[in-house]
Amino acid sequence: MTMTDPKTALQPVDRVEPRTRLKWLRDMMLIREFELRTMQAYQEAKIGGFCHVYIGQEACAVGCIAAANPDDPVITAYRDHGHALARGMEPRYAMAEMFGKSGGCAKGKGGSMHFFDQRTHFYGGHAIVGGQTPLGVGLAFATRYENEVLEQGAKRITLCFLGDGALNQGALHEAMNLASVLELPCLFIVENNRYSMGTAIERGTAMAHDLSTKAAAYGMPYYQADGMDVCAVYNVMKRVIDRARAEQAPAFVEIKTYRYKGHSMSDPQKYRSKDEVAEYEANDPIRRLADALIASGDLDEKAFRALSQSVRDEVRDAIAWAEQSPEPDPAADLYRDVVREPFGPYGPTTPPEMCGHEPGAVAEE
Amino acid sequence: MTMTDPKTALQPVDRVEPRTRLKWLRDMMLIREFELRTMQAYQEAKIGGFCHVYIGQEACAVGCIAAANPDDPVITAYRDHGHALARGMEPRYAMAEMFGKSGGCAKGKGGSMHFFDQRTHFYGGHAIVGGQTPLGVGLAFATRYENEVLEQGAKRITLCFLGDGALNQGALHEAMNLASVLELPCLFIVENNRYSMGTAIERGTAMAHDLSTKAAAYGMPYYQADGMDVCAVYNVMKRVIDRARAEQAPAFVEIKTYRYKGHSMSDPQKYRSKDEVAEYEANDPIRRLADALIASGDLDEKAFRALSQSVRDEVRDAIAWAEQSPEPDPAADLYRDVVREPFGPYGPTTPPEMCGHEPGAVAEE
Amino acid sequence: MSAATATTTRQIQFREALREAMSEEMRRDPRVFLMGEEVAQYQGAYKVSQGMLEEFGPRRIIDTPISENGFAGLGIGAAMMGLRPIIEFMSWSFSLVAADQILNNAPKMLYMSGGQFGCPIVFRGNDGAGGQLGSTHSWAVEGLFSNVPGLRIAIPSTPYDAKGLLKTAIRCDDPVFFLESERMLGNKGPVPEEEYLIPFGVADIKRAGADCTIVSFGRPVHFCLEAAEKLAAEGIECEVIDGRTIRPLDIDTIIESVKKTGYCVVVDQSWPFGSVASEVAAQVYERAMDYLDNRVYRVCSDDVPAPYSKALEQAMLPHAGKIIEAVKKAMYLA
Amino acid sequence: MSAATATTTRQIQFREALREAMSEEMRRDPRVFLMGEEVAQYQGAYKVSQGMLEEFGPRRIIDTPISENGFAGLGIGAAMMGLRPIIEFMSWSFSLVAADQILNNAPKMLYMSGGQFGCPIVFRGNDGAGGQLGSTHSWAVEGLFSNVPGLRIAIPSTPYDAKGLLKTAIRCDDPVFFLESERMLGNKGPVPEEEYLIPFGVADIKRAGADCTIVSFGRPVHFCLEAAEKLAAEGIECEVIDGRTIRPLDIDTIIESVKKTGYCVVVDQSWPFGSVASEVAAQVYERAMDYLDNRVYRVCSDDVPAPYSKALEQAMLPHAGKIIEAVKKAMYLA
Ligand SMILES: Cc1ncc(C[n+]2csc(CCOP(=O)(O)OP(=O)(O)O)c2C)c(N)n1
Ligand SMILES: Cc1ncc(C[n+]2csc(CCOP(=O)(O)OP(=O)(O)O)c2C)c(N)n1
Ligand SMILES: [Mg+2]
Ligand SMILES: [Mg+2]
Repeated sequence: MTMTDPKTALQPVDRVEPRTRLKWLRDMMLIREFELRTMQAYQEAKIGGFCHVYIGQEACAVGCIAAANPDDPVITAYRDHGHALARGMEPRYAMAEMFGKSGGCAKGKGGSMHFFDQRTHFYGGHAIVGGQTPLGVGLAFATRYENEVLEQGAKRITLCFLGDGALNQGALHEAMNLASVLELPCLFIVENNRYSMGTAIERGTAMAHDLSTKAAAYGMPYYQADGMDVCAVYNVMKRVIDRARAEQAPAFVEIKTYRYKGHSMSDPQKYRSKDEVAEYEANDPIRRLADALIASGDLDEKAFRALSQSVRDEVRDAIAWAEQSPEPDPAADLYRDVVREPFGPYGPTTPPEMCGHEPGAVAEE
Repeated sequence: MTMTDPKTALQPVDRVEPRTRLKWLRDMMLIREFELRTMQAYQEAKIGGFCHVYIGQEACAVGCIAAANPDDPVITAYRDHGHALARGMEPRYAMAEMFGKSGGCAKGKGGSMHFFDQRTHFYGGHAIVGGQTPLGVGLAFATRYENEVLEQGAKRITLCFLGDGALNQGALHEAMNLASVLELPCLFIVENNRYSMGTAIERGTAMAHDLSTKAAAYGMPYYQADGMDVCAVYNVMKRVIDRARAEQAPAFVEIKTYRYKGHSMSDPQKYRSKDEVAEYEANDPIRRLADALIASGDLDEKAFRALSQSVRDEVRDAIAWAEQSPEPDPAADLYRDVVREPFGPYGPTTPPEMCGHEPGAVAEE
Repeated sequence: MSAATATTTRQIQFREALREAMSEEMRRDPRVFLMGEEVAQYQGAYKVSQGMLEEFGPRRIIDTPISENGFAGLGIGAAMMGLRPIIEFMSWSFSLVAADQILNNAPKMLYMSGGQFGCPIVFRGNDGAGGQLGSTHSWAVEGLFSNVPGLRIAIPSTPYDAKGLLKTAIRCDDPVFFLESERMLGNKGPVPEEEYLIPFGVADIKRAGADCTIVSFGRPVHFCLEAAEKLAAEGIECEVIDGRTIRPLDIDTIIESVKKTGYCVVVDQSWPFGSVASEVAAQVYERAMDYLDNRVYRVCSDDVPAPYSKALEQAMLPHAGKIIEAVKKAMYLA
Repeated sequence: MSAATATTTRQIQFREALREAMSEEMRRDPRVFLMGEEVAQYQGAYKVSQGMLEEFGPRRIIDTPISENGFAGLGIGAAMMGLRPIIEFMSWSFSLVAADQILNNAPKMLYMSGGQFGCPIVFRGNDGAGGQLGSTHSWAVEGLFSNVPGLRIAIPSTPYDAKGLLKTAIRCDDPVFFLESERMLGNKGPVPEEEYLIPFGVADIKRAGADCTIVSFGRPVHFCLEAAEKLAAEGIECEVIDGRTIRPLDIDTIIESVKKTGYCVVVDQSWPFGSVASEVAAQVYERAMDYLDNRVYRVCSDDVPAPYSKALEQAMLPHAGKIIEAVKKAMYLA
């Protein structure tokens, strides 16, 4: 593996169908609407614990996941709502999870930071910074093992998302080195939103201005994408993924993005200026794609309003569904799902309601 | 901080006095003799636990430490006998430690992998691979803090030695990043002897052929030295140290070296050929320096034999001393040194016998 | 022994008590510094260190990247050299990535070095459930770490104790694990203006009573007090002992009380197996078996990963209801 | 239940028993693989995996760099996808750098994911003192990890148990921590050619006796047997119970024995505070207090970091002498 100049290594993919870009627009709008309502529900104390919304970063998850096959494993950190939805988790199961309801994607046991969806090959939602990266390498190991030892399945690649703050965890370093020496098809996708909580990346990460050095230390190709433009993300990721799939080798991708809201729901945000936020908001990925589609005649204001309405309806439905979903029952649920083989006080495990659905049922709607 | 081309960045230091080089020769010979007798004592079951000898790598510790000030902190991994001796620990305390005697440098509580010597600013001997590197950064933090906050002491730099196997531990990654963002004068000195146990570096470490990438990932200058030549090590280290001291900044040094013996005392060494070992032995750092000193007329065979005899005597004395040093007494010693402030079953702590000696008493002899 | 409760004593928050302890010690001893994630510019993720950057400057109040193993080790190295670091874990849950440094190095360095290098360091942060944070973020690390010799573990339940114990911790020549609780940081309590220190290994009888001994540590002490109030209404007078430190454990105070009451309930926020509660129970039997009129009852968190759901989490954690039930069982009243 | 001791049964080493268990399961199930430091080309740092690379090839016997947190996590990720990794820690002492992965992820993934992703994974390696390895290399991790729900802990004392338990571990759909001992790898014992499995949570009475119950786990079981032999010479018949697994704990077998003997000694190689011994003691009191004729005696390692010196290490660890003393005290004979 050799170092790759991010500027030259990737050619633009063929023009993406307007239909597809419209789907991306809707996916991003759905995430945005979902997160806005999440914030509201949090303020209404319907959601507990920590809650980190994805607003501003929608193009990352949507662009990356669009470029992957539906059965390529996806794993991420605790800011996971966007990835789960982009992957096709139905909003109702996501919202119910945050409401701590038994209909949630983890039956109310995981919460905002621990979303999971077996059906869509979404492996979580992990709340220890950097802790998901060795797991991601393990998913890549498993796909390769299935292929080569078990001789089953097609070649898959793993999308392992992480925040810029995870760059400084030893786990990532070990994971990247392992992916490299064991030649595992794991993509380390850094959503560089410039901050980990209140720490600007330059304050916490050496060589923040040139993350290609991080990839180079493991002999991995480095790629970069503008995370405020879903088409740019897709373009880069399509090539990265195709190549990683063919070579069954790791790569490192930096997506330059921004979160508009605070780190969590209790963040005074003194570490950045209002102007800085406004600058990024002016470059909003949803607005940008909508404008482009309008300019190309593939969307008009009316259709856009209809789209807005449809995502609002979908999220409203999700909230209503979550509201009515029953609370877990301590007597019945506390000691379930601890183990697969029951013993002593531990009852059996059962998949969440969500798992009964057909794959792709929502993703295609 | 910028990347440095190891070939050009360092100018040779002024010609080193023959007297000084003779001292290095003796230091290396002392370590060699010490280790040979260590192996023997281990075979005689006078030493227990794990035991890792330094034979072949003597030029690393001697060359690096010669280039440092006596009060620059030194810390290393479990293959620590050479560093301790090069730093001036008296062989008797080192040997007594391995014999598990109360006269040992850690009163028999540390053993081969855990040598310590406060008097010579030797901060151990650490047996968890990579675990010493955050400690090393802490020592560098402390020297800088003493300087700048407590306004005492001269500028010091920390020598943090590690094996090539430690390159793959998350601890090193975090340590290097911290040293870089906090601007701490810590030198990460990799003794690259090409193997961690039976694992050739290429099998375990991405980019093994170009470790400068590891430094570059943290914006640290990278230097390289031929570890089979103590003068070369000194030359590089002198400049590295002077610069790190002045700039109070970290650096990364790769010393290419080799261990002649097995990883520990029970290593069948099937992972490398006898020829490979012989090749390095033919390039032995002790022989090389002796030859050079003879060629320049600063040493003759007779003086060399006298030197050999003197280190043999010194190590023989160390063994005799270790033999007669008393075993620790469980009743008196087991619950001591656990804490500095005694409570419950825990008695007080007392420094080892060694600490009573004047600084430099042996180092200058 | 208990906090002065005179009406004149000012009331401050738990987080303020912690801050005062650190600030006072930093003024007294220039070797003390504070390091951790978001402790400086952000003013503390939980505002414990608010204002400290301003007073002490960036050389002594130091922000770190998310590298717990790295900066825990950094602190230990600095302590080996004689500095007195306070290392903040935003949560003790994140100390698992630093387990090697905090368990292999801090508590053993003095012993391994034959008495040469000690570690006068304080690791502190939020311990235990923080309110629906789920499995990875709700560790009560006393269940894991109290097994390890060479360290002190302090776990205050009130602002008064927090301040006095933290000052002792900072002055201690040995490593201290200091366990706070996010759920208590806003709690107010009386803390005198005058300086005081609370020695380690001295439990505090938070409520006297002759009928049943309840032993606890940290946040659950409040649930014990709540239970004791309710039981008092039924005529049962519980003695609530706040251990305050787990290592050293003030077993003498506990035994003295058990000898008086004959009944003992231990309340511990960690999982039951091999927990602090198991240890207290085992020691109570060992030292006071003849005085016990019933077996010791343990109230711990349920032996399952911490769930997110509020209903499940509340069911899992110790609370007054469970304690009341245990006391009644212990006293053969249920 | 106990190993067949018929003279016809072949004798093999503990390490061979482990190897057979792994190899048989790898032949049976292609999803099983072995990963760790030096397990392949080097043939195992302790020769446990000798010959396995040759049989199974480099895709299933996989050498790793010194990255315990990394490859432990890799194994967990692979297990989430349905593979069945065996992750070897050269020593459990090195698992501290992997604490986050093995404690936060393996035992909690199923719960956190609401039943979606399990972790059928085995972590195995040398636990406890290895013979003068000093503080950092002598961890008896059961003292730390047994507090954590969601995992199984197996700790065999004989080749027979090692093989049968490891096969069960590999087939288990949940994570298993499998604790071996460097000091026992060369021990020989009878292991039949025929396949067998030993269920978890079933203790083995390694020696029957009516006078005093001795409970232990792993290597110290041998010290208990040695002590029991010596005590038998004095006419004291001890029942030695080998717990074999710590989670689940077969408390029923222990209680049954204690009800018979009235005396109980628990022997545990970890430190005493909040240990497996504390837990066993606490549970014995809870369930059999009325049958106990004396308090339970615990024999643990001394509460100090592991020293290097042979004399100190031997003094620190449990041994027959300490056990004999404890039994005599328990029986009011000393
Ligand atoms: C090991 C660990 N340390 C600290 C935290 C607390 N924490 C949660 S999120 C976060 C910031 C992470 O920033 P980044 O990785 O950039 O992700 P972003 O929030 O920008 O999505 C911190 C410090 C944690 N969850 N895990
Ligand atoms: C975290 C950890 N994992 C594994 C080990 C076991 N171990 C001891 S030394 C060693 C090899 C280290 O190689 P290297 O760093 O190159 O040092 P060298 O032996 O060449 O001096 C290993 C795997 C350990 N001590 N610590
Ligand atoms: Mg970020
Ligand atoms: Mg090496």
